[in-house]
Amino acid sequence: MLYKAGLDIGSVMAKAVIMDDRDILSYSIRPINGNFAAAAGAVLEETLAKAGLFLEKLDVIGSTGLGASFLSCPHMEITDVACQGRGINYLFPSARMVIEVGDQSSRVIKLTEKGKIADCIINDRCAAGSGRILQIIAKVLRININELGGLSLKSTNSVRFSTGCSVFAETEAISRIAEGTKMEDIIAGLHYAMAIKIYGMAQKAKLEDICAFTGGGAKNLGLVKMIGETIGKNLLVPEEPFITGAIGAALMALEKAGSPC
Amino acid sequence: MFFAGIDIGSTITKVVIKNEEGILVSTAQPTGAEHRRLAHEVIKGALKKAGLTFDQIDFIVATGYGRINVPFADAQVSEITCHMRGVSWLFPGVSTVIDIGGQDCKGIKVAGGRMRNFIMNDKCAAGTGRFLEVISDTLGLKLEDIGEISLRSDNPAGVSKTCTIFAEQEVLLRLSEGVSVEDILAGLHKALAGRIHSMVSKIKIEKDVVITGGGAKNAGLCKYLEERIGFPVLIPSEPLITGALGASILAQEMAAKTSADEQVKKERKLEAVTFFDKED
Amino acid sequence: MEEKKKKKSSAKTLQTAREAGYFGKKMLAGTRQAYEEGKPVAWSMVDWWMGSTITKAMGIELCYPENYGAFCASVRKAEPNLDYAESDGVPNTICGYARNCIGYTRKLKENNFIIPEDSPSGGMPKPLFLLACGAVCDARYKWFQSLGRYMEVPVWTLEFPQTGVNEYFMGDNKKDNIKFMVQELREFIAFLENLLGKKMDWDNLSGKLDTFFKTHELAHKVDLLRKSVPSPAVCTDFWSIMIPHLYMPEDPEALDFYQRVYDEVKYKVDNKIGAIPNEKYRMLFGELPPWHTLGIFDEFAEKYGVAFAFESWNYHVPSPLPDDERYGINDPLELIARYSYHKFNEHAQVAREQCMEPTLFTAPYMKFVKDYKADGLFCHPLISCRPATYTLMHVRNLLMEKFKVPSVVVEGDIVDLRVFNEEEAHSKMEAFIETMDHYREVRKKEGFEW
Amino acid sequence: MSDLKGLARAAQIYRGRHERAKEIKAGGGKVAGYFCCYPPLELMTSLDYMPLRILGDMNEPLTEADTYLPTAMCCFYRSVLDTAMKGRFDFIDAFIGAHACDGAERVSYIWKSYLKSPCSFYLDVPHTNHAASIELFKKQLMYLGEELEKTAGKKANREMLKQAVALHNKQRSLVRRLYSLNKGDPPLMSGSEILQVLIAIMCIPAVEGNALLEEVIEEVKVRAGGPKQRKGRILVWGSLIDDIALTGLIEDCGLNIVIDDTAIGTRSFWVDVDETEDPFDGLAIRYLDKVVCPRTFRDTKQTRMEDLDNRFGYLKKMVKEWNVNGVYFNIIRNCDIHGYEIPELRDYLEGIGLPVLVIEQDYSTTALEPLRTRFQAFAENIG
Ligand SMILES: Nc1ncnc2c1ncn2[C@@H]1O[C@H](COP(=O)(O)OP(=O)(O)O)[C@@H](O)[C@H]1O
Ligand SMILES: Nc1ncnc2c1ncn2[C@@H]1O[C@H](COP(=O)(O)OP(=O)(O)O)[C@@H](O)[C@H]1O
Ligand code: SF4
Ligand code: SF4
Ligand code: SF4
Repeated sequence: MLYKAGLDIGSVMAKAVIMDDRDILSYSIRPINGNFAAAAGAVLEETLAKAGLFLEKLDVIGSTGLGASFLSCPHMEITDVACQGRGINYLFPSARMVIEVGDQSSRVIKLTEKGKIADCIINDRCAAGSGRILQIIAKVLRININELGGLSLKSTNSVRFSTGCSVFAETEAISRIAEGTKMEDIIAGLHYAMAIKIYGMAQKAKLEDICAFTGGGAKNLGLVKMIGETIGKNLLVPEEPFITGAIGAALMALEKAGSPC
Repeated sequence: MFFAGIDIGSTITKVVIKNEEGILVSTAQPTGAEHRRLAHEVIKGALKKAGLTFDQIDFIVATGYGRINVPFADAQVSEITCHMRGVSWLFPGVSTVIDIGGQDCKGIKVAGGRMRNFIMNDKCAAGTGRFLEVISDTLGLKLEDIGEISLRSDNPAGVSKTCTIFAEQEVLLRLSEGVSVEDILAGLHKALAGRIHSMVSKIKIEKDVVITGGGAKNAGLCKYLEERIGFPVLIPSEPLITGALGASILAQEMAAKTSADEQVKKERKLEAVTFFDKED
Repeated sequence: MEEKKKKKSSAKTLQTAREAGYFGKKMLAGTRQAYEEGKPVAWSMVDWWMGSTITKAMGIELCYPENYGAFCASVRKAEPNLDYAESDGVPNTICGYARNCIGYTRKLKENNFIIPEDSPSGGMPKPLFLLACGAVCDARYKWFQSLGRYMEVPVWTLEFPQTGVNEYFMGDNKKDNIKFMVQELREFIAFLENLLGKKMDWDNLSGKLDTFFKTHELAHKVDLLRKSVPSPAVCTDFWSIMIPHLYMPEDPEALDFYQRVYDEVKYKVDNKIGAIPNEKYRMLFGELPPWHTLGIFDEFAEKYGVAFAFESWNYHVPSPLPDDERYGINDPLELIARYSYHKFNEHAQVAREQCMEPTLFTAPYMKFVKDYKADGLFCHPLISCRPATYTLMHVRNLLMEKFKVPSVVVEGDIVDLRVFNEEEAHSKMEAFIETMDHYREVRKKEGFEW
Repeated sequence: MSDLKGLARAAQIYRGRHERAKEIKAGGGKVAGYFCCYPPLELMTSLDYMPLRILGDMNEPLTEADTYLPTAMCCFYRSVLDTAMKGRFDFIDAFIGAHACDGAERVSYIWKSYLKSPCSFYLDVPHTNHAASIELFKKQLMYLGEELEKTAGKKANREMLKQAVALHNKQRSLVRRLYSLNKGDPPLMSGSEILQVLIAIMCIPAVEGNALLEEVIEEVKVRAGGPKQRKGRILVWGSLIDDIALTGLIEDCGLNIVIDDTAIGTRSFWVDVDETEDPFDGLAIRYLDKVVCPRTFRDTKQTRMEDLDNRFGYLKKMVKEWNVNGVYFNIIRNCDIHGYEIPELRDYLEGIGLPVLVIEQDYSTTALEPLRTRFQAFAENIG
């Protein structure tokens, strides 16, 4: 039995999974809170504990994400696009396109049947359109980020947001509130703006029939629905969207290591 | 006679009440989500401080980002004009005003108390006060302190990201790499000063230069900007209120222009307007 | 941060490429010397239709602000000029070369036309006139026109027809276009004669044209040699060796130089010596390079075995003019017009076969991709240049649709370092390697040759 | 056909821009879509093609454009291609692209690559106005005529062309009359009203357009309450405006748009076609030389001031006749043609005492609101 671990140390969340030859044994997710090294260590430990394993038992560790280099134990760094692709391929072998809304960027990845990258469109020069705005807006509206999705589904008359800067979207939201716009309409409007941006990206890569949606943004059911409607496809959403990158990291680490010694 | 200027900024709401002689009181407090209730409350606060009642105020000018949400104002004037007027009143020799606000940054060219030209950032929050807020938040420091702290560095860190949101992440990475807070802050302030300077240069920076707006309260930013500009700049003792001050000056002028019969006061009520309610 | 700084300039794989910098310096020094001696100098666009050869035949020394912009960028000294131009009111979205030049000219003027001390590579002297060009791009005549703000020198715009694919084949359109070009050239010569108060020396022109064509022919042969696998030279080599053929092909030294380039490349081909040690992927590069960070291509080569086998349509010389177009043409101006029109339209037939537009910037890639056995295209859309950027997405779509060749898109700029994100380029490239693998298989399945 | 008249009818057409064209098509007629102000309308009209100006849509979020065009591209033409790829122009029978600027040029190519109309032509427009250029342009117009004839089922003879010239010249003179109604104070029409009328006549046959113009002029001439008297009487210069959301915002802030120099406004109508022996001569001269747009290079003059007068002198005249006291430079982001002119023209106009406001806008209604403060500050500073 081979044990492999994958870590995805993103910009806000640290995620880890441990897998054996076939299955996911355990996973864990924790916020980074500004200390990448600590979060990376802690999330790995936590996952090991859940799986009832020790570090020494792991045959290979793959890592990805912005903070991957802060992991202190020996590991293999892999790009996050590839990891997301492989992770989704593991969960949904039929998916040919992945939409990922993370904290810093949104991406559309086209996959081959082996889960390799056939094309990839990244939006990462400017945070407009990334998942960060969801956090910001939740803060402005003084609600928990988990509530966004549910609320937006109630909207009947979403506001038109300019797809501009995430920072300005915040002030735009504030003034909408001041005008008395309903909270759900604001959220729905924001989701729509994001969906349009993502639709444009998906078009660039030529939209595929079977699409999956992952990354932190996929936790938001309202956003899932909005994107699904905008691009006119049903989206496959993993049970735990946060960990797809980590799964991919684990899988790819093994591939790259060949047979571990 | 009494005149009020109320400046509902994106971040901070400011009020100035003056009479013919000069400023009586000024207040500043954070702008919340509910401008309307806020406008009503801040003016009450300011009135109380001045020992006046609402009816004693002859003319009110609202300005700033939320100026349309002040139901009791007699007139609305853009913040560009107001800052320009406020600063010219404080520094009659001013030629270039740099206003660093919460969500925008402006350069205004003035000659003989009149606006000649202006420029404003657009689309991107990267050159605004908001940038500093986000950073101080990320670092868990007080906004008031980061400027001073940045001045302690003699080896500013390189900052490659311009986007406010991404810069925040870069800060965290640098921290994790062991770069000192001073150096990071110095790097960020320098980068911000650079962006503001190159924007304002478009209208040609000429003496006297006055930096105002909330950003002017940041000593680090002012120093780095001064370095870029290449000669000393002036900073009002209370930079936050120049917009509100300008509005109150305009209030005075407008009151004088309004003919006597119009002086029979318009129906103007100071009351809370219904506003967005979470429970709906 | 500091210690992590990536190398910015490229090492280049050809010995001749390393020597090519000489020509850039020679050009600038030549104009400065002429200026000091009171001889006429001018600034010119890369004009692609030999307006500069005509100018030089009239005894005017030339330098090229586009080339100067690339140079300033490569030594990372362009930013102050960009800032200075923007502060005079030009939008920061306009061409990086133009902003660099406008900023520089503004400084030059403010220094009473004495070249500012700190000008990279010694700077460009004040010109007697400006040779603008209507080929390819609006910036290239608008920008020289806008320099009138700083110096009262005449601008001449050499216009270049831009024909659509079907229109190229309509009636006598080609003939009409060439006739027009000849007329425009005549007017241009009249302008020069008037400006200098002397007549054109036609023999001198013919002599220059002779060398010109010889240089171009060699440059073209080098291009053909680059079809071999492994690639004997890569894009970073080309962007150096192109300087003599782009800016001074009529200079005998350039001709000599090209003979040496040819010999070197030929030797490498004959002995199957690749430019990079371990060529695994062959890519095309579209269009203008990030001058400030050419080192990145060395890193791609090292990390992934990517050889940039061919690049930038617009910098390459055309294939030699077919004999039937050349035969019996005695008027040098007509020869110039034909050759130039050929440069822009030689791929019209390809475009017609592929049912696509335009010939410019797009159709050539439909050929390159096969000839150079490309696995992928690196698109570098520029923030500040529309003409060489517009068609990149289009090329990307076409290559995928027609040849199953994928592209990676990394935004950046020729001059403006502030908008290029190296990390992003690396991570995109890393992901792109898998993509190229995939489409290799697809092409194999579908029966493509490579 | 609708029974609305005058301004109300114009507003109706403005809102449903393609309805009339589709009606005509349903009745067996043909529609030719064209770019910018360079393809001669007379050619289309004489061959019974209804000319339809192809415009973008500031309200439509861009979803398709990025697949074909990079983001650094002119925002207007991105929108044009975006709506076209969504099928908005699928009904046209002929597409006439033009080399107005690089933006128009490359989008013409890309359009022709992906959208196949029964007839399509790319009109190369030289950048200089030399005699040789006019000759070449005339030839290009003749090729355009040939291409249109193939699908028109008829040939245009001299007579037909001359009639079309007369018809369109009449339209031009009516438009000029319309603008002249704004010379007084207060002006009789708002910028938004004029814009609606102009877009309307670009979307219906010339004959109907002329009738509409006459109705509007009659209606407005006798107006008591036009737009409010405002302190600002401004000239709009620059890239085109095709949505009243923008003009409305400007007027909302206390400025009257009394005259413009943009590609939807006066530029398309200001000068007539000369009635030459060979109508193609008149057309070539008018469209290449007489239409004044900074996309055409005019040979430099002896001194800089002469050069500027040569390029911008007409604006001084407009300023005087319409009693303008401020100028707004409307720059669509990434528009090189107008971008390079900003510093020069700004100084030129400030030199005659006019305040100038320069805004680079994104061609999107959602991005308009942040501009309000700028227009307002500008208005406060005028007069
Ligand atoms: N419970 C939640 N509901 C909706 N969105 C969430 C939730 N939790 C996090 N997010 C979104 O997910 C983003 C983080 O996504 P993630 O893929 O982890 O990014 P990264 O890898 O950069 O850390 C946050 O910015 C936020 O927008
Ligand atoms: N005490 C302070 N020290 C440093 N910066 C401050 C301070 N107070 C406010 N600021 C800065 O000022 C900005 C708000 O400025 P202000 O001119 O009030 O903007 P607005 O008018 O948009 O509300 C904040 O974003 C913050 O960066
Ligand atoms: S627009 Fe906003 S989100 Fe985009 S780069 Fe600027 S600060 Fe960042
Ligand atoms: S093609 Fe691009 S880089 Fe060259 S001059 Fe034109 S805008 Fe500049
Ligand atoms: S706005 Fe500019 S780029 Fe766009 S069509 Fe007009 S001139 Fe061309």
